Amino acid sequence: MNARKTNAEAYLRMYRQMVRIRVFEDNANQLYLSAKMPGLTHMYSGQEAVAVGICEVLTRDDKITSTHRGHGHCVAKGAEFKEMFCELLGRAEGYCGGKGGSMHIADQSNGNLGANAIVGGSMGIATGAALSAKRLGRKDVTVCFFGDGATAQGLLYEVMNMAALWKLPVIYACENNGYSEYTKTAEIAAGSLPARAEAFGIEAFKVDGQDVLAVNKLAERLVARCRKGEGPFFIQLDTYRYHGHHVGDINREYYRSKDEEALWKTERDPIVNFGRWLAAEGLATPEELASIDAEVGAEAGAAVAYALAAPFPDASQVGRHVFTDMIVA
Amino acid sequence: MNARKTNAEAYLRMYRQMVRIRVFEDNANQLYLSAKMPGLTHMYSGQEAVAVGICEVLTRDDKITSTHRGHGHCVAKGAEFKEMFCELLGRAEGYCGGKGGSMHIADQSNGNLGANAIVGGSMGIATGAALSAKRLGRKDVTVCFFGDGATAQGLLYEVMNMAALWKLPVIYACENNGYSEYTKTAEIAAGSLPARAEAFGIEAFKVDGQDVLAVNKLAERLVARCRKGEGPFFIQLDTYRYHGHHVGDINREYYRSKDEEALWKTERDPIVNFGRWLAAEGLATPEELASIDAEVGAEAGAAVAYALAAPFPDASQVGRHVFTDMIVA
Amino acid sequence: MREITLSKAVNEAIAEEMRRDPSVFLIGEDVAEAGTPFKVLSGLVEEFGTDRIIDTPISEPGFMGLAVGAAMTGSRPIVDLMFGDFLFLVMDQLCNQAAKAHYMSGGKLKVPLVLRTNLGATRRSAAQHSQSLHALVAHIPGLKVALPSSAYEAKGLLKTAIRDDNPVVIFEDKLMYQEKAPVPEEEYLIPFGKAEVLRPGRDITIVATSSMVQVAQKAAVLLERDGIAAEIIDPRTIVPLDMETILASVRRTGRAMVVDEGHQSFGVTAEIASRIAERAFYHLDAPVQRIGAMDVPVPFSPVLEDMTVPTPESVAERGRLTVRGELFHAA
Amino acid sequence: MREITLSKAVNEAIAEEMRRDPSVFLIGEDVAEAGTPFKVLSGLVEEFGTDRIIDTPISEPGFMGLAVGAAMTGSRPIVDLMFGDFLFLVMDQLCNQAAKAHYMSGGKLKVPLVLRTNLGATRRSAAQHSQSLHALVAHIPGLKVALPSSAYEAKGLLKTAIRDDNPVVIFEDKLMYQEKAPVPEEEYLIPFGKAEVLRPGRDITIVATSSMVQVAQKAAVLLERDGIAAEIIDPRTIVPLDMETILASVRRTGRAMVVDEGHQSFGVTAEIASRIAERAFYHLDAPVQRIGAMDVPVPFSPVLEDMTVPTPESVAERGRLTVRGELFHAA
Ligand SMILES: Cc1ncc(C[n+]2csc(CCOP(=O)(O)OP(=O)(O)O)c2C)c(N)n1
Ligand SMILES: Cc1ncc(C[n+]2csc(CCOP(=O)(O)OP(=O)(O)O)c2C)c(N)n1
Ligand SMILES: [Mg+2]
Ligand SMILES: [Mg+2]
Repeated sequence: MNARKTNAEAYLRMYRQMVRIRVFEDNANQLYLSAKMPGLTHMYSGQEAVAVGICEVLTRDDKITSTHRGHGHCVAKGAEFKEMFCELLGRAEGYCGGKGGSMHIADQSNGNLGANAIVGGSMGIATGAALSAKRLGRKDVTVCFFGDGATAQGLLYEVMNMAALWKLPVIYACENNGYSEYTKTAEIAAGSLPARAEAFGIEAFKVDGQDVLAVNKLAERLVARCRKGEGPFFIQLDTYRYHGHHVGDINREYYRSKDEEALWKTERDPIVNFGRWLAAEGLATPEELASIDAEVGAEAGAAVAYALAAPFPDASQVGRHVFTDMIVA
Repeated sequence: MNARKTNAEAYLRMYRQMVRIRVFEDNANQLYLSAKMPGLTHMYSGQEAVAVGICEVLTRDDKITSTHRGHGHCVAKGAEFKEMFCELLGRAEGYCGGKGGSMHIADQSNGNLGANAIVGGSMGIATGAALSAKRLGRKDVTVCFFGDGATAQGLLYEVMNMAALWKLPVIYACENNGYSEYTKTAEIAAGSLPARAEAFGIEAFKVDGQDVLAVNKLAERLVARCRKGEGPFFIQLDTYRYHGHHVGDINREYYRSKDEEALWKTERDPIVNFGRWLAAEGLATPEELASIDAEVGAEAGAAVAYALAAPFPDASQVGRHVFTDMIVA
Repeated sequence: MREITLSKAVNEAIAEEMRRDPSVFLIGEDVAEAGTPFKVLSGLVEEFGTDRIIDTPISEPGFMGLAVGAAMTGSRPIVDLMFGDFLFLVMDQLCNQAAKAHYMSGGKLKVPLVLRTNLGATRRSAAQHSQSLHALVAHIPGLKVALPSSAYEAKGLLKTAIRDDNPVVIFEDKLMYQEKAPVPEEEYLIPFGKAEVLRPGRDITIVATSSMVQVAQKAAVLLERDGIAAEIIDPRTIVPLDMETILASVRRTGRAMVVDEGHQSFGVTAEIASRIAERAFYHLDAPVQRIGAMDVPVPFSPVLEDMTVPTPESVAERGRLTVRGELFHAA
Repeated sequence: MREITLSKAVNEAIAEEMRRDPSVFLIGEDVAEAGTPFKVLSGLVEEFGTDRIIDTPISEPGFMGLAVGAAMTGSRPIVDLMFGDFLFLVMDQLCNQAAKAHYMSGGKLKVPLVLRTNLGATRRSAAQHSQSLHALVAHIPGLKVALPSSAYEAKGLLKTAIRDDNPVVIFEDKLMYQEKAPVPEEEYLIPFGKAEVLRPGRDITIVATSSMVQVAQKAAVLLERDGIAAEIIDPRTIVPLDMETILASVRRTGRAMVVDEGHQSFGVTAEIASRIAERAFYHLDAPVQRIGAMDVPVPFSPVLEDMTVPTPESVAERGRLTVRGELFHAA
């Protein structure tokens, strides 16, 4: 098999994974708008190249930690639509038996240690997973996903200090989508994000988070270096979220203009641009790409239908899993 | 009054204040060793030039926050020996009525918002005092004293970020005495401390913390700039503690050699060196300095005697000051 | 009387106190233009400016610490903590610093700050956005703790909190933000440490806090159908706690239930029930009943989540058993 | 049987479990060469190396977080938190993350970690180094809470904690580190949720935890002089809590006191007393008495500090009044 062929496979896999995330989110949003989904949720649309570019180089044994905006990471790390939609709808067959929901979706079978509803809450967990791997002589690498807003949590600096001191195999992947809820990053982050990591002796990088190949190339290099004991690393990935902060954040012109949104969507869409590149390079025809889109659409539709019909957890579940060995009455 | 004369007064005041700290600590240590002091305490000896060089440029309205190693800051900010010894001995006339002790000594009448037994615990308080001053249109500046070990607390980065964003009149004064309890700084701090502040857009400085004039000159400049709205700032002051981490830390060769201690004490003592300089410059004769030493010794002796004879708080005090307006039974 | 939402009541309380006292300011995440995710603070930044309605980075320990320092130096900060679950992040600054500074300094330092946050489950927000953690702060000497159960109380208690010279933690019920209640146009304050008898009754005393007051009221209606007259008491603040009013009631009714949305074990129901059991010992005809939330993290799935909190039916059922002396089956 | 200090007992428990299971490691401040300020861990780094006895920077939230992640991925970390007062710093990682991960993931993630810390006042360490905060963590579902009252219990409970698949918080009594007690050479474990009757008695049941067990024992001796036979029960763990043993005793004695060194209000005494009052209602001859620490920050001055904690005398006095039916004066 020549290099070109292998790459082509990887490229198409990345394309498909990005589409899967986008389609998952569109379906999730529909479920919310049609009042079929309990609670609310945060859409990853627009940021697909980040999760996919990075997770493409991870093995199943590698770990990630995720955020409140976690569907993208979950899909990219290998999760199935069925269990994901079941979880979002609070069904027994969801990844967490319906107990976690969108903000706590976890899939430890694929190395996803979970979304987290505490902003910054998983930074310690990711670093601890890396410590565990190093101590137990395993080769796995952990990627800690978090947003630009999360860099305001002091926990990040505590754990980066320890990761640097102990050379842990962890990559801090900061998805800078320019906003922390309803506030521009510039208003809540002084100085420079990569410089903060560098001040702790951590090599830091910046990359265009809309360019899946650029992300993937950088991730490939850094993950390999992590496995050789050269970690930790910090990456700032500049990106954009298409939807509101959460599905209910509709009227948002007071903090973000429609023009700005339109610009990112039309000029910088990670899927469209990557699709164009694949076609231009002759790696896939527009028809092939369209058929991937269609397949994914069908997959999602079936999963949604399945989840909507799936049973809720039995009442007896409420007192289980508080502890591993006792049931709470 | 010519500039030289004014300076001479300030120099002698700084000399006296450094001696007062040293003598205070020697007496406190004696009280501990003779089992007259309850609990234990952390000696500031060796670091005098830091507290004195900085506090010399502060007015009474300026605020400081202090640490578990707080006697030096307290003296330098204007506190009286009597109330300090009374506090260390748990007497009613102590600055805190005996309720705080060494680790919580506070003297709000001189702008000292208190020692703190939570490492890093006062970083938010200092920054909040600066916010308060700025908001209320006051000109006072706050100095936040903390150790090198405290830079591992994430809180520091949270509050530096806000101080930088809002240009608050606060100076983060990191007293780098090379140790965090029984551990060398290098083992617990990755990267560079000033670079960490700079990464948050804060101007950072390094100064010899054994040289009271160097500290004082830098502080003068930065406090003036803070008053003009050019803050915040970060200073790393390299210094050394002569005693163990606390008075009970006697056998410490496993983490720090006697040679190292001797070197700092004989070559870099801030009081001895400053005294020599004063004499060499003709600003004070050795006799004048000796008489200052003697005066301070007498002052301390009297204060200790007073405190040892002073009454303990009345039992009725136990339920007071939990709240400003209710007594707890 | 006009009716306004709890959200509006809180907004009014803050605006009135900020107009009255320039040392009051508010600090938190997305409190200014956004007016918080619950839109409770909409309009305040327009009147008071970003100098007094201060948007922060996502640094809860940090801005809680800032508030402590500001409170020590002439300001009266109101901290907006977006979810009560984030209390865990600010515990050190709240409990080691704010709560203790006045005492540790022998009365010299004062920390007049208000921490506004919320409680309450059943919003399908799962385990990290649904907790009712007021018992934790009530355990720490030096903190006052207020639990308004209506728009009226929310306004009056918050105004009192802002004027109080001590740190006060006030919990709003998230589910109540859009609920209306009569609130006078004229200024009023509600004193701390004074419980309110919301409904008189002779058969059983129900002490209910915050979100559970409405549950208790609905339970009382159910009980009435069975000829049982429940008296409902809302303590309004749990620190200080007005045991006199509660004890006077229980000594009359001879029976008591305590209903609270925090986890039952080691929570608020334990404190109130044990004080009643001790001090009304000779008046009790039945064991004091505690009804708190289940001792489980709040599950996401609606079918499970709804099982974890007290409901009018479960409270009424327990009341019925208590009054009829059939408790053995329940315990 | 040989007698060893509590400090040594803890040291042995850790060494034995680390020998047994390579996935166990220990992390905290100055735990390696220094062996902690209390010298509890002396010698461990020599045997297990700095790879398993890990010195950290002063980053409590950080290393608590690391432990959670390590526990999820095949390790069994023991976190050493130098003072119980620092719990406030790790609450988010402990209560929002460690305690909830198993539940939120529907049982998929496990967090087998032990948080070792301490409690206890009267060391003249003032308000931020003297707290007994075990009630706070007991309120959070998903955490087990152990309170050893002797070297024997410290060893057996810690070994059980390390093998437990759930997050366990274990509090050692600082004042007891140098106290000796008989501890077998042979390996043993002490099960969670099984209370121990330390002294039989017919007149009154004293439930005492941790540091208060010795106080209760001394109080029992004082009571004996007055012809009162106190039964002492040590719950050993408060989550899970063995109410059966406690209730069986109270149903026999008809009277109960609960003694705990945490602040009295909203603390451990409230939970245990209210459960007794409810479930032994028809057996009680007197109201259940609660004796906790005063609801004040711990003062530095020895004369004040000593007033804040239960003493053998104060416990005995309350016991006397309870048994003699003279409680009105005490309440
Ligand atoms: C500790 C904590 N504080 C605040 C929140 C509320 N909150 C949820 S998401 C969010 C913004 C996060 O911004 P960022 O990290 O940039 O992630 P993004 O939403 O942009 O993906 C905030 C403030 C929270 N969930 N947890
Ligand atoms: C939050 C917290 N963690 C740990 C401690 C225990 N402790 C007291 S002082 C100290 C070392 C502080 O080092 P540094 O900040 O450099 O100050 P220094 O003692 O050198 O003056 C430690 C770990 C504490 N008091 N508070
Ligand atoms: Mg963002
Ligand atoms: Mg130091």
